[in-house]
Amino acid sequence: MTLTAHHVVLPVALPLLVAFLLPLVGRLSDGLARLLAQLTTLAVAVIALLLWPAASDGGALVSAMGGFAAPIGIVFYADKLALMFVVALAVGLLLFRPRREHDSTKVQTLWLLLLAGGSGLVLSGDLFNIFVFYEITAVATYGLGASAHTGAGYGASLRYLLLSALGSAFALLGIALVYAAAGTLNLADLSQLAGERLTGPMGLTAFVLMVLGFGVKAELFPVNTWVPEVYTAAPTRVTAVLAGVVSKLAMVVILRLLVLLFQDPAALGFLLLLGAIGVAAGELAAFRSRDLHRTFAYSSIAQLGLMAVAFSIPGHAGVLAGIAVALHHLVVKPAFFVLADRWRGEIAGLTGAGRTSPLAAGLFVLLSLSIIGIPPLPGFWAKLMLFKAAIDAGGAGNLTAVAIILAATVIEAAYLFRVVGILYGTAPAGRPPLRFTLGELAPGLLLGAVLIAATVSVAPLGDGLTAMAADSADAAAYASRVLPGGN
Amino acid sequence: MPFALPFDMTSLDLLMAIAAAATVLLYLFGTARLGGYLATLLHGAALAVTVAMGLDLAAGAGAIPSSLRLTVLGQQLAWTLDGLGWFFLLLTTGAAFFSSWYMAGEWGRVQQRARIQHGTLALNVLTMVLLLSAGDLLGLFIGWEFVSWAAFAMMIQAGGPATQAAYRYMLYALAGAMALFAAILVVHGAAGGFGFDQMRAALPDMSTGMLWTLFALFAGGFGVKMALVPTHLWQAPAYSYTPGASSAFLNAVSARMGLFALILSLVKLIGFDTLAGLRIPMTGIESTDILAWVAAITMVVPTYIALMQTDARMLLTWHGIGQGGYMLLGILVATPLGVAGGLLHVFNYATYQMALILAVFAVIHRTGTADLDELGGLITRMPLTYVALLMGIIGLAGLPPMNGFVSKWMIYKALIVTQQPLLSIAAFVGTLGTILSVYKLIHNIFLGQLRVEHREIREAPWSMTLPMLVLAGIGFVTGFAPGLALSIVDQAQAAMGVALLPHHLGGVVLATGSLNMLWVVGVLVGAIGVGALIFYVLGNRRFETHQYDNYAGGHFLSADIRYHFSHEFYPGLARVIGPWYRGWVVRMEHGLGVLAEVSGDLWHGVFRAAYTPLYVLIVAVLGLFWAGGAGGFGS
Amino acid sequence: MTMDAEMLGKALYAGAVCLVLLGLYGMVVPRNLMRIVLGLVLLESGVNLFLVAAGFRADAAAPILTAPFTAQAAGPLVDPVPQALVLTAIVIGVGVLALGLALVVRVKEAYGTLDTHAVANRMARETGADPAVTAAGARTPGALPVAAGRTAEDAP
Amino acid sequence: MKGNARAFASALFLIGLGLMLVTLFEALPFGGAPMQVGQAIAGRALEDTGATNIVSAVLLAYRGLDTLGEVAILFVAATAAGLVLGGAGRAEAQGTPAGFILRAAAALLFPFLLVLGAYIVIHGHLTPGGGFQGGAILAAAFFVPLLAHPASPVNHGVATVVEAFAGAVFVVIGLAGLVGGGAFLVPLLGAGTPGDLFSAGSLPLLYLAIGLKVGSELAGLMARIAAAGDPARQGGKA
Repeated sequence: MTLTAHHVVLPVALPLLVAFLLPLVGRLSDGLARLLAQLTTLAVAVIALLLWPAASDGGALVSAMGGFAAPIGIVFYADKLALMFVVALAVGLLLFRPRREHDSTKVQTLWLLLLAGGSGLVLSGDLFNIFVFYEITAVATYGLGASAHTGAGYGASLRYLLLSALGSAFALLGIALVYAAAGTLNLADLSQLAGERLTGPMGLTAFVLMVLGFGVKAELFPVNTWVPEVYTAAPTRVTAVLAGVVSKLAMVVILRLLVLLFQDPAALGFLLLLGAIGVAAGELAAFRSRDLHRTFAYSSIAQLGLMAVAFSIPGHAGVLAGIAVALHHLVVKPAFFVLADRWRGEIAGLTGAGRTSPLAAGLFVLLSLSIIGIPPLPGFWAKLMLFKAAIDAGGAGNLTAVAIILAATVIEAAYLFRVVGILYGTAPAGRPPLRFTLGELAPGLLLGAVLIAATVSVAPLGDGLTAMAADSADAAAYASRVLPGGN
Repeated sequence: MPFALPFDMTSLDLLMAIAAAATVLLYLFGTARLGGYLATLLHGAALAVTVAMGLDLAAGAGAIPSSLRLTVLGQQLAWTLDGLGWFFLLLTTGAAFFSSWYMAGEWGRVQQRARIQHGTLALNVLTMVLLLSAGDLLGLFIGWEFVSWAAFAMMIQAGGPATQAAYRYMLYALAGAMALFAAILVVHGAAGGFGFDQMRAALPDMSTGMLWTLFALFAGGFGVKMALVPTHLWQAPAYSYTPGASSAFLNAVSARMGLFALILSLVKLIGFDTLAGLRIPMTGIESTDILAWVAAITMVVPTYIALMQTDARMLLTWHGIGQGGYMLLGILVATPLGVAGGLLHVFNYATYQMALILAVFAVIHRTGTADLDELGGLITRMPLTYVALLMGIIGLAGLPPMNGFVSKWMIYKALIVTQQPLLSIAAFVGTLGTILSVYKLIHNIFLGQLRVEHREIREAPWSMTLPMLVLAGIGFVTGFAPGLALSIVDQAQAAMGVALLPHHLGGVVLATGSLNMLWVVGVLVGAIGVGALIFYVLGNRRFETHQYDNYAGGHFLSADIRYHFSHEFYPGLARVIGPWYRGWVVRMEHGLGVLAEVSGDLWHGVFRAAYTPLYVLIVAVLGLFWAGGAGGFGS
Repeated sequence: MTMDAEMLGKALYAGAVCLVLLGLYGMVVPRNLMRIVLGLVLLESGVNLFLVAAGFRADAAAPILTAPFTAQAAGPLVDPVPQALVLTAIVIGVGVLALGLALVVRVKEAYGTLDTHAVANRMARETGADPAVTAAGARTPGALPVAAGRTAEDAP
Repeated sequence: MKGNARAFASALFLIGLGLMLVTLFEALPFGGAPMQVGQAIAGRALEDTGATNIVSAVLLAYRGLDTLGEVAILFVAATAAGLVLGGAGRAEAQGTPAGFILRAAAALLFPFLLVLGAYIVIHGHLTPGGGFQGGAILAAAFFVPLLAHPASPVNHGVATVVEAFAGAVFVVIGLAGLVGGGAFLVPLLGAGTPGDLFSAGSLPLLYLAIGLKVGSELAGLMARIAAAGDPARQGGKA
């Protein structure tokens, strides 16, 4: 089958279709439903990969839903950035797929809906449509967050739901303001109108409201207070996907908003501020944390703050840095959570765990080194890109952010290597050793291998990302592809 | 990664290949029966290549490039070794050779994880090669991180207290690395790139504030590795708890990487002239003066802390910090004599400090302890070790005929010639402390009463005694013929752009007073000969006593009665130093930890709060308020 | 624009603002989770009201065509898009509300309380985190990394 | 923070927020919506889709994907609620029976609600109303008897089948456009005569699917939540 631009809807439509039918299949056989869902996820990844060459040829694939061209209908815009995140999401969902367990079909259905929602989030080129997909993603994660069936899970999920719904209301208000001011919801159309309609207090307010809304999932300060609770209380599979992939999707939305609608320095400054606070808050709270899950949750907040800082740097250098940080975190954090799954509870209780499972401890060290940013691991290059972009952009805000990140890196190393020290300590006698089965560790090892592969091929990878970032940061190209006739 | 073909290899390529191969091979086969000798062979080969490179450089080769080139994200990375790097490289490969030799025999066999010791040693060499030949600031930073983490890997292997010490080192090193990162970013911001030439070209246009920032960041970042006060707390424990030859290697060269990088950044890149132009307004204090005083404090304070140690390793490693101060001070004098003195001290220190550390570990190997309160009288049991240690402490104390005297003399002389009396006094005070404490070292280990449990102790095996004796021998030879070492120093000095110091085999020629060690040692040996003549021929009151079962004041002292005076060695001095010892630096470090913890608590509290919607509301209101202001409603 | 339309606009916007503020008050001040959920409903209604009001046009008809079935014959129409958006937003709100209520039921079952502070503390206890932020002095011994890193040798 | 202080601070912030929102809204031209897109849609909706209810045209054609998403959200919420509440309604229930009036009225209302709901669903493209509104009424039709007879078991099986197929039909209609080489959710079957029941192409079909899906999902959701309050109905899930 040859794929046309219109097939970019498949990553959304296919999982939706299967998800709708899954409860029926699940009545027949749980195993069949699981298989079907996983095949669908795989198919989405394959489709996104098949679309890739076409997207790189023309810059992006554009499909107008229902055949109603750009400003009137909803468009899907699949550039390499969007396709990459679709692939990442599908692979992540496959890697951490639900096992045979209670309510398997329901969890699997939510898994597919998460895939559909997440794909739509990055593919859609319409502001309100993005909001709809954001909500699909959000509601699916509320359910998954509670799927551990513990009181803490319900409580965390409810508090997350309330915060997220509050944010969504803000975001919707922001979208309403945009619509009231500009009369259109198409991002390409808006990017052409932004200069005259979305400046001044109206546009900035809309931006602030939307950032507070979409920032919930992107773990931005101050709407990230749900993160430690949910990441600790949810099943680790869910946490790995939430922290690893879903948060990035929301960040991509914020990136699109910034690039297309709000190139205002004030808007960028706002995001920079939130990002820098996020970095400091996340690392310090992680330093204080005494539990591995929580530590990683806070560290995730800090990493997303790093992304926000990167995206707030104008030009494609900032976008490149942000994407690099995102991809790095996408690989590292799920692997961390794989380890945290077995090493539950107090960190102090892990004494000697590294000696009983040396492979896991080695993986932990590798991931830690990369996330701290030690050359030649990918984390270093990502941070280097970020710093270079910030320094070249100049300005007191950027320089302060760099200083904060540098200081936060030391804190980060402090808490990660405190764990390393404990892992390699001497275990008290008489405690049953914590061992991983190979199956448990496999996703982590796979991600570790990806990290090493990325280290080796950092040069070509960097070139590819640079091209991708340059394209993603180009608002004019976006508009001209979506609105070919001009407007 | 385009690699050059083997027959196009430069000697630097060859060296990198050897070091990389050694890392892999030794990690795999370090525990094998002949693994240790393989290590010695490989490090010996690296040393030979280094020497060959030196001959090339001396013949006027300029700099030796590597074929290794990388382009990552628009950054070009290349490696080139010049005379300065080569000087430090020689120390590195030399130290690695002697360390691996020491580990090759019995030491390696009794170690639980010799393979890790061998592997990390080779890894350290590899990373140092990369650092020393870094061709731009980014390469320098990457090499710096490599070296820091390779040292961390070396330190943490021993477990137990070493874990804590290594952890603390890692935090300091990373903080330093972040300062360095900031520095290269400042350069990038001003020069548009990481190249050394780009930086030099941009220097004239930099504002004074930016230059001060650069100076502070470079000095701070690299100073951490040198353990300059107040960043010195990590070094002694970290180096002490590292096992055996690894510890000797760290002591001899690891901290010197900081000195190399300081010279590279401050002298080669920024330059003495620019630094001299940086003055604190309203005063005549130059930027280098500040650093010189930091170096002076580093010479004095850690030396006196060393005096109070009861662990032989700690005593030596605390001294190592102080000796670093001498080297830096010498270089900051910025005259040919001072720079040569500083660099020569780097070489000399490496020889005697390695000999000392190896000797102490030989004692630990036999007795199982380095506690100065638990040893004594080993001179009869381990005479060769004693000789190595004796020669080492003479060098450390800076007394003739050992080489430590030559370099220290040059540094004193340079300070006096440039009329810096206060710094000279600091140098003398530091040396006084050194002499006092090295006496404690040799007395408590080797002299006096032999402990009962050490009666059956044997001398360390030849695989361990030979390397330290050879090192001590080098220290002695370069002591009476410093010209040998000075011609090595010339390479570095030339690469730094400092005028060469005229020298000959026996010493230096200066207008204000020359030094000829051949003559000095000749006189010394003659004087000792006269003394010996008097002692043996005229008097010969020599008689032997038992080292246990003795008499004092008519009382019979059996072996179980401790009369060896080792505990609380300098009580009066200790009372004077005490307040310094637990001084503000420790409190500052503790304070930083508490600060991080308390701010962590604060944020933890924010995330734990039960009314987060309120936070969101507050931020939304502030954000809207700000949006209105920034957007024009406010104006 | 007629006077009436202006008054209507003011009333609609004022209503929207009031609903938003009431909803926010309901989310921020009460500690009972059920009330917070209800606050959310009010907030969403406010936003929806604003959204639909934003599409209003003076002197225009509802966007539903009658007999001759031509847009020209109908004269100016109110913007149909916000109406469709609001419909979507309402349904989204219903979905979130339903799930929220389901979670409220479960939380009540699990902890027997809906007080958000109490729930937070119970959750913290269950997941092993400290139930409340301790004062600086009450930490576990040896927790300070630097203090733990100090060895007997440098501070005897 | 003490409760009163928090309320006071919140009130202050709320007043501030209110004033700022009022300032913002003041700047918006009320009644003069820019209608960048709305104008164009109002002008061409009839030709494009054949629906006389332009809101329906927007909902199903121009913004059909939003609507699919909306259906999906209800589905997600229902699935998630099902996951959270466990399989409700299986156990032998013993709720308090309702009073006579409710029981009689429920029996009486059921057919009317059913007819009304169906009418609103299938006329959605012509008059105000549509799948969501009609679906809600349909859900009510099934929920009222449940209120009247709390003890009666809910048959989730039928609901699941309806739900699944209704949702799938929506996606399949959308995908049909792809098969023809066009875009997702391209209007099919021609516009027809405006005003006729069988007009507006595939729009009524979509509305039917939405109506059934929304109806079954809302009914299921309400039944689950109602059952969750009643420990006896929670199907063994404690």
